[in-house]
Amino acid sequence: MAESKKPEIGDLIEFTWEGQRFQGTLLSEDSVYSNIKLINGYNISIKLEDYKILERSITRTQEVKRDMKVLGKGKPISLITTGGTIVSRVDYKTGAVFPSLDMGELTSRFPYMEEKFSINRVDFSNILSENMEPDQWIQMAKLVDRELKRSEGVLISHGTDTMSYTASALSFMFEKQRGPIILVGSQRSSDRPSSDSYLNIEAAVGFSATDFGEVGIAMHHNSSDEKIDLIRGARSRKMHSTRRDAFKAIGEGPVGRFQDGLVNFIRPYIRRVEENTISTKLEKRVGMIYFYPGLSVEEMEKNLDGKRGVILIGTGLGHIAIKHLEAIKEKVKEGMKAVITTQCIFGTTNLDVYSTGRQMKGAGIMDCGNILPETAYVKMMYVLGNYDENRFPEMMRKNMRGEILEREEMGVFP
Amino acid sequence: MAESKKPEIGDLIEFTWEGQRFQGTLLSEDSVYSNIKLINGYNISIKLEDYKILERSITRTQEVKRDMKVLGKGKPISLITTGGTIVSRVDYKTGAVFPSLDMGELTSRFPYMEEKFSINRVDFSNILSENMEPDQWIQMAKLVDRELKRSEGVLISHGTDTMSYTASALSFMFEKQRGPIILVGSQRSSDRPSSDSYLNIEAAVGFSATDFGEVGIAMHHNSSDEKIDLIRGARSRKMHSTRRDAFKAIGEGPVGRFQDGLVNFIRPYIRRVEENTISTKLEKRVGMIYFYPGLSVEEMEKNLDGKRGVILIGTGLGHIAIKHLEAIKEKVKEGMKAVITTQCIFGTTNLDVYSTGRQMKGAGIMDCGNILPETAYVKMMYVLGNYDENRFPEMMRKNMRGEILEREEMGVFP
Amino acid sequence: MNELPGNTKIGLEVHMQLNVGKLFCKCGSEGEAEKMGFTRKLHSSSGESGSQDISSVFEESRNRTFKYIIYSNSCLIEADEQPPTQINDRALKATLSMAMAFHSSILERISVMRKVVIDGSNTSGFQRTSLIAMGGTIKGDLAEAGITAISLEEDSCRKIEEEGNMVVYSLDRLGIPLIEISTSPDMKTAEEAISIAKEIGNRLRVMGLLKKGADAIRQDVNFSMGYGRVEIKGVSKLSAIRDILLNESERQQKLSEAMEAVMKRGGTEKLDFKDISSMFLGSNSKMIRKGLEEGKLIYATILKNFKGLLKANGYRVGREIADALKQVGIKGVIHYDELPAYGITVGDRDEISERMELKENDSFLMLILGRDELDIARFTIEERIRKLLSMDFSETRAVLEDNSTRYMRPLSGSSRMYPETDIPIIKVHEDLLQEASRNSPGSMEETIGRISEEYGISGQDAETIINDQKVMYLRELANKHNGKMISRLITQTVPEMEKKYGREMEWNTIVGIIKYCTENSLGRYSMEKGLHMLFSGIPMNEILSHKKLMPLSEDEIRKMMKTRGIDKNEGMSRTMDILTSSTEGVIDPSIVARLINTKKNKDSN
Amino acid sequence: MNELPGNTKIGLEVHMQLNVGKLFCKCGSEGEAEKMGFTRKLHSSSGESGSQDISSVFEESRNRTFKYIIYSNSCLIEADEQPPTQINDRALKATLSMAMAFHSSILERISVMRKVVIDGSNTSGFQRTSLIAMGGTIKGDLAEAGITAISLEEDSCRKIEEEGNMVVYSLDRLGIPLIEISTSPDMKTAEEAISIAKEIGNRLRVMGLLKKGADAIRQDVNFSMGYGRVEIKGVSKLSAIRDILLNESERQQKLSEAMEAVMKRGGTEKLDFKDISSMFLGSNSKMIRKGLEEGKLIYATILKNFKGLLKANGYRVGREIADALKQVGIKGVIHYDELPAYGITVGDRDEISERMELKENDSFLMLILGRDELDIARFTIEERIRKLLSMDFSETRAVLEDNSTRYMRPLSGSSRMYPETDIPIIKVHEDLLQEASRNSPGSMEETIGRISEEYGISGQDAETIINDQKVMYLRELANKHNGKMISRLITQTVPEMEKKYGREMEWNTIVGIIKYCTENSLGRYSMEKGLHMLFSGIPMNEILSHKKLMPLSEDEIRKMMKTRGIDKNEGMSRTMDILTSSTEGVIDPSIVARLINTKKNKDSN
Repeated sequence: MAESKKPEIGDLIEFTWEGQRFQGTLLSEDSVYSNIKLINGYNISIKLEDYKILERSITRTQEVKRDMKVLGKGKPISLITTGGTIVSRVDYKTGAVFPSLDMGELTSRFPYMEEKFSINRVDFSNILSENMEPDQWIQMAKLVDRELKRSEGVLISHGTDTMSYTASALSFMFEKQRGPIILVGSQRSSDRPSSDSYLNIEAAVGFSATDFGEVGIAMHHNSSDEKIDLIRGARSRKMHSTRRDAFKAIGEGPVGRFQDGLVNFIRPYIRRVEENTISTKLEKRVGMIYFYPGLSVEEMEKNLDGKRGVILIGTGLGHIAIKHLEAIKEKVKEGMKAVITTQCIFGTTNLDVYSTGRQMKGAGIMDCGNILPETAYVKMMYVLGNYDENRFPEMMRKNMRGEILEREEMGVFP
Repeated sequence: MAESKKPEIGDLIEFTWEGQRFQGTLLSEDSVYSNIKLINGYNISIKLEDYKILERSITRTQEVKRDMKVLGKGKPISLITTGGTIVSRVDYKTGAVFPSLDMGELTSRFPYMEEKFSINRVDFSNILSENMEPDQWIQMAKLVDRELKRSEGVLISHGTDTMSYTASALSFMFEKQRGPIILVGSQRSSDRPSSDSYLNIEAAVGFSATDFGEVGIAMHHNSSDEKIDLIRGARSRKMHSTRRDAFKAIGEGPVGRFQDGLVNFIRPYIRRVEENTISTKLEKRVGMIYFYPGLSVEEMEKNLDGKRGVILIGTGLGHIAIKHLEAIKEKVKEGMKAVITTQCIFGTTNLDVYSTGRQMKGAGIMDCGNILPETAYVKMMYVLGNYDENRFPEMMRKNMRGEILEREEMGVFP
Repeated sequence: MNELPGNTKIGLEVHMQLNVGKLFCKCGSEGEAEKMGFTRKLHSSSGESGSQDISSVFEESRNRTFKYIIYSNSCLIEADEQPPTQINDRALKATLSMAMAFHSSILERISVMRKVVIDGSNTSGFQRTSLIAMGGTIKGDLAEAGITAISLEEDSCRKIEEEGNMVVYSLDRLGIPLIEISTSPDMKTAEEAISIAKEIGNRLRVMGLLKKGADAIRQDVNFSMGYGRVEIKGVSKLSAIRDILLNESERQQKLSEAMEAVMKRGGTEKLDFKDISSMFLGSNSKMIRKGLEEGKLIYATILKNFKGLLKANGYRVGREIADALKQVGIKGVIHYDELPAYGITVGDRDEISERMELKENDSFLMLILGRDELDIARFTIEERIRKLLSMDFSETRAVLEDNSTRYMRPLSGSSRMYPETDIPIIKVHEDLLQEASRNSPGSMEETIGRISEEYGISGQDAETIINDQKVMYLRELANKHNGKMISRLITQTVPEMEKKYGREMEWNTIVGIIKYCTENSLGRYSMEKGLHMLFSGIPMNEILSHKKLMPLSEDEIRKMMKTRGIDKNEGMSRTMDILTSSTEGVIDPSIVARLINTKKNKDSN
Repeated sequence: MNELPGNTKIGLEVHMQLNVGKLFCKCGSEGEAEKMGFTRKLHSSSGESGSQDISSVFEESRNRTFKYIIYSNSCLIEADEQPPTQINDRALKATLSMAMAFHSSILERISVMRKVVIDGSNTSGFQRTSLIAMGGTIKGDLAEAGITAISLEEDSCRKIEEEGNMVVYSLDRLGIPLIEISTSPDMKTAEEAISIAKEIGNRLRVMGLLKKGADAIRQDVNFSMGYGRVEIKGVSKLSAIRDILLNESERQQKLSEAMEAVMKRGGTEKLDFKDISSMFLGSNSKMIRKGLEEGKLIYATILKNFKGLLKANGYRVGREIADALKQVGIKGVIHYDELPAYGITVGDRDEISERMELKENDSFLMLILGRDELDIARFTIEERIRKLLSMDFSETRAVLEDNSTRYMRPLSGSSRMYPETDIPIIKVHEDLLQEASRNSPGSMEETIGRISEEYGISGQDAETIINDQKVMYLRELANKHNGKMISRLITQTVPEMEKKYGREMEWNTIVGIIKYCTENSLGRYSMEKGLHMLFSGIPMNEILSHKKLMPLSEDEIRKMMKTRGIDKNEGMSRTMDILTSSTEGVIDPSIVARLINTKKNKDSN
């Protein structure tokens, strides 16, 4: 009876609450409250006092139940999974969200997939994207390199929070690539029927089977489940915290689009080549500094300390308060690199237009067009890691992976 | 002759270059090159060797030639001038850009203005907006307060780079206001015929003569010289480094619009009241920290140091890497406030959705909806300066000046 | 059949729409359609399995596109583009009040759940619902019933139209709070059920906050007579309950007889569809010709041992099958018992029977189908027959206009319910309970008495206020001293303004103005002026930010009368006109009257 | 008059459009219209004063709206929404080359200037221009002239249409680089001017890079005969110069006589406009009736002492006034000498004369004007008369179809030129000069000789390349060893492809492919394949990123022939077909031929 056994998580129990008898499954407990799923499906959180165990839970393993590693019989595609919303799934019994990406389910939703593709799943790490570090980018690059040798394209399921950072990092590390590298995320987790992940993944598989020789992101074009955009990694940015169409190709449109099962390219892109060329050397002593009124010179100095390079995120065309210039000039003289970007996100930097800009140039700060701050950060790590110091300005200013737009058209600003 | 006198800036000289004789005005000199404006208008930069002074410059004063301080005979409006593109004007003789805002010119362009308004100009400071500090916000607030006592509206010409910061700061410091406070800037300096300043100023004067009881920004609606938007200060953000329509009301539309000389309000707004209520207390020990992959815990700690509060600019719904939480938790225990905002700019923060968010809450970090990072920074200075510590969460989450949108509509994301 | 069987059990689920804005965002109760919209697909989630999920699998297999029309009272949350905000405080309090009225035990901590529904009626693919209380009893005139659960949930989208694979919904209703009160199956007759439903409805009305509109109170009826539980959705008129239940009991009776007949004949067999299109190449049947022209095929299968049960002698198994197929978007089913019909002759029928090698007790089904629809059709029919043969007729059914019912979907099971992870557990604090307790609705008579006493108003006014769903507002606004004034505002002033201005305002805003006035000790004239401004379309913030609601002091009025040179002989109404046009402030006419009289007296002195 | 006066001085400004993309952004030379556009207003800047600015004041007073049509070869920079980028390197080099050709002295440091133009033809309200070189001489067949300046500037917008206050421009031409070569006023006759213009034109053509189109070379002619300098804009045909100058000298001659006549009569007086509308209330003049219906008024003013000079005996002062008014948007001017006309009778004329109290030598002007236009009209006419009376006729004039000229605007003065602060001073480095020197154009004959020798190609090919404006590309691509091949590509392969594919590609991209091939030592077949891909619409990056241009080695081809089982008897053309369809690489047919022969030989051995 009740007094002899304590219920464990997963046990079916009968208990009394407010004089009524109920049955349910014990989901969790803290020191006071027990969380129980009633047989009608509702969870209740009560002080469990009088209970009887009806049935002991047999297994409570919450291990990821993943199915076969390869599915289908067509073009070989690799799917690399990381953590994030896109692979989240709820356990309907306990309500816990856990990572899962069931390949059978994936392809069964799109019956043509098994015909067309042979999808090979590789688990990278169940890391949430906000916890990703440059070291993971490097590991990822190596894994993608390996997979691209046996597959025609690589698909990476990724949390959306830092997906653009990872996409940029892969863009630079892959100087040439044998096939498309497509990152895909979702803004509504896969456990909800309205999840955007289904269409995003379908499109991403579609993109990964083209001759796109760049790193791209596949996400919703607008709020409707209709069109998926292929966005160049180095120009991508998450511009909304919650919407499906959060990712935008800043200052240019998407490169391609997926609709009704078909891929269409809209803008020119680099085609895949026969062999990967990859360099995973990244200089990690690089930082980003967000300028704002009230930022003190001491804080600026603290943030410059120990850096081989910094990305300044300035205002407007790329300005920071003059008071900071001395400290930066000092560091630049000692060899530190300083590159200005803009908080505006859209539009170019240019240190030739205003007196502040010209003074910044004088202090050794350089601009590089309309590169995004986050992309500039990743690029700086790459350039410092791979090129001779004296080629730094040239390489930063060179459009290497579509990260700098030489022309900005009128129609691309919202 | 040449040997006896050295030419001075502004002198008309005759000189020989490559065997040809020229006349021109000496504009500037460095150790090697002299910059001369030829009589055909072109500037040349040459090594000046053989010359003769034809005429000595009589005055070379580059003082701001400002005209009368009050103009017109209608509704009293105050115009407070600061530095920035909007008041820049080129000296056609030397090519130097200097600050100027000629009231006569302003009103002569819009003949109805002298009838309708009596514009009283007050010079605040010729500071460029990127060099503005919180102290200047406070001085500005005091000046605006004074001016609003004798005028029906205040117009502030301001550099665009940090115009949104200043607008936010004024929003919070003015708890109630007797009349509109309208900031106006320009993205093309007034010395070019295509400057957006003319229409922006006309509209700003129009807005400043309404019963708008908030702080707003008046800038172009799109690239055409047609419509000027009135954007609520605390929701405004400069979203393009160079375009005329750089300023957007993030997550909502503009409050009002100026077209063909008429003001139309589109959204509800607070009306002006009889008396100003103003508090200029701002806590300056507040900082902003832009989170990014690769940011080290040591750096985070350095940036937390000595702060009464920090605005974290996280990813997505407001996430930062878990590794930073310990340091923050420690500081929060000691009394520091930490508020999360999002790099996405658009969309809300919410620490209840993902495990990272819940852990952040556990560390004492709070979210406050869709407030913009820059506005959150200013608001934190205001709240810490004016309210009791234990009201901090309540006040930060309260929509005080339109800075937090309770509802985000579908149509307002680009 | 005129009576329900003796083993009948009836339970009720009564839903009430609240007029307090939406449950998980800050949108209002009413809105207008906007030009924009968006489309979505919904997917059944994995992780579930078994027959419970059949409805999801079906839904998804239909590959429908849902189009949503944006309304001005919808935001990113209704569009499933933003996590929900905190629960609507007023809605929660109202639910707690209801729970108290039935002595239902309130949970200390409330978990919001997601109930998966993928027919598109929720943009998220689930309905948010939370269990607030369990237990308690309700007494009607004829019966007493236990309360199993009181929950608070989101209403779903309004369906606008359905055309092929596209269903159009509007977002205005999505997210409106619904209180759901579920009873035990304690009623045995339709009359008992009606008496309980009435009592619940009365309590809901007494509490107030009922949204306007015909479907503000809707009930589902649970019915069982030994063949499992059938949930009948959308009974809007109580008077129809009797007919509906009689029809349903007859359906179940006949169905059970038919299934017994099949079993007696030796049961049935797996379906075996044959493509018999070639038989119809020269057919005169329009229906068949049209199908063939669209590239469809004609399939037929034996229904072993179903002869005479599909549509004959009161048996209607054919309809059961057709209804199930309709749910997966398949029309165009024809069965033996119907023929001759649709241009298919008796000769055709017999030819088919021969071709299919029909045995004596067999019947057949014909389907006009796309080739890719065959699998889902076969699966659907087999599932339906298996279900019927099991003699467990449990399912969700919808009421039709003739008070018969139609198959809708399987009962939604607990396995499709899981926590709304975006909303932390809600703690029900003591002060919340106290507030709720104040508003807990008694019976109509009790409440009228209590209210009229508490606020010093007439019984008639109290009844009007209750019926108008304004009692919550009365409680929020009034105290012993100003009860009459607030009552007058609710029963007279506001309705008069609604008439005058030809529009209704959200009560949230009306309450806002009245609260502002009571908090700032502004009287009746300030309130009326504020309401006039509101109805004239002046935004709230303007009304409240200006000093326009401040009453002028006697001194100020006297001074104004002087500067305006108002003569004692102007008369009251003209004086008021002059004064109101000279100030933005509020003028109390009683002061003016007094001053005029004083002036007169003075002058005459 | 058949000869220009003896004191005639003629100078030239020759402009050449370069085909190298835009001067201050990365847009191409050609583009297509897009659906979008935007509108702008332009404002004259303060800080300037005096008569030089009159044109700006006028322009702004017209309050015109400019609409710009976006082209695919325009970006934020043409839209004046982004600061300019660095100067186009090729354009700068070409200008330096031209300067060298005329022995003009090149500035070590180049300042980019802004020249204010507010007629909307530049979105910024100014044209960017930079002085590159000064001095030097040019020898024509008949004359020699000094060079005053060689500059590099942006071309302006194309005007599409003008309707009321709206002028529509396209952005495709805006920003195209223009080399401007200005001579001293050293020519005395039209023939001398033509000979100099021809020589400049030849040098420009010889250098290459000339953009296609009729107006790629345009000249302005400066003319003076003692009454100041007149700048005649837009002379596109050299043959017209003579007629234009004769017309202009006659105009100035007559004008000076007219002005002398006025002075002799005692000069003129300020204008005094009277509203004489009432005289025309029943007028039969359509023009006047229409004006009155539009709410305009009829004004008249005496022109003291202008009798017989407005339009009589070859005097045309009336037209001078009308042209000036047209520039500020005012039409509808009528003067004494024209009447009777426009439905205005001699009676009307005399009545007006009487009403205006005309003296013997006086004339009058009538204007149909809006009330608000009177001030600007008065100002414009007075300014014009003052200018003419000063006997300094200096101004900018435009050529009309009949080779007469029309007043356009005052000469733009130096006060409207100020530095382009967005672009730092450009340093002309030694290596830039060396490169420019290589391309410096000699005379046609010299250059043909030099080129054919340098690259080992025929004189005819050299001439074709020069005339086709491809000589810069030849120089960029060819060296002694591959000159013939590059020459064939330019003169044959590319034109053939243009024919075959019915399209032209930007030479930047063609050069890109050829350079890639030469740099990677890929031969003729790779180049041709690359060009084929380009003309097929395959983007550059694809053509270059794949290994599609790599030639197969002899070994690879041999192996392929083997695996494909190619027989010695297949024949060359069939073999090539099989091979090219089996590989993405490039196959050199000579290798194949060799292998077939070897195979044959082997087999026959």
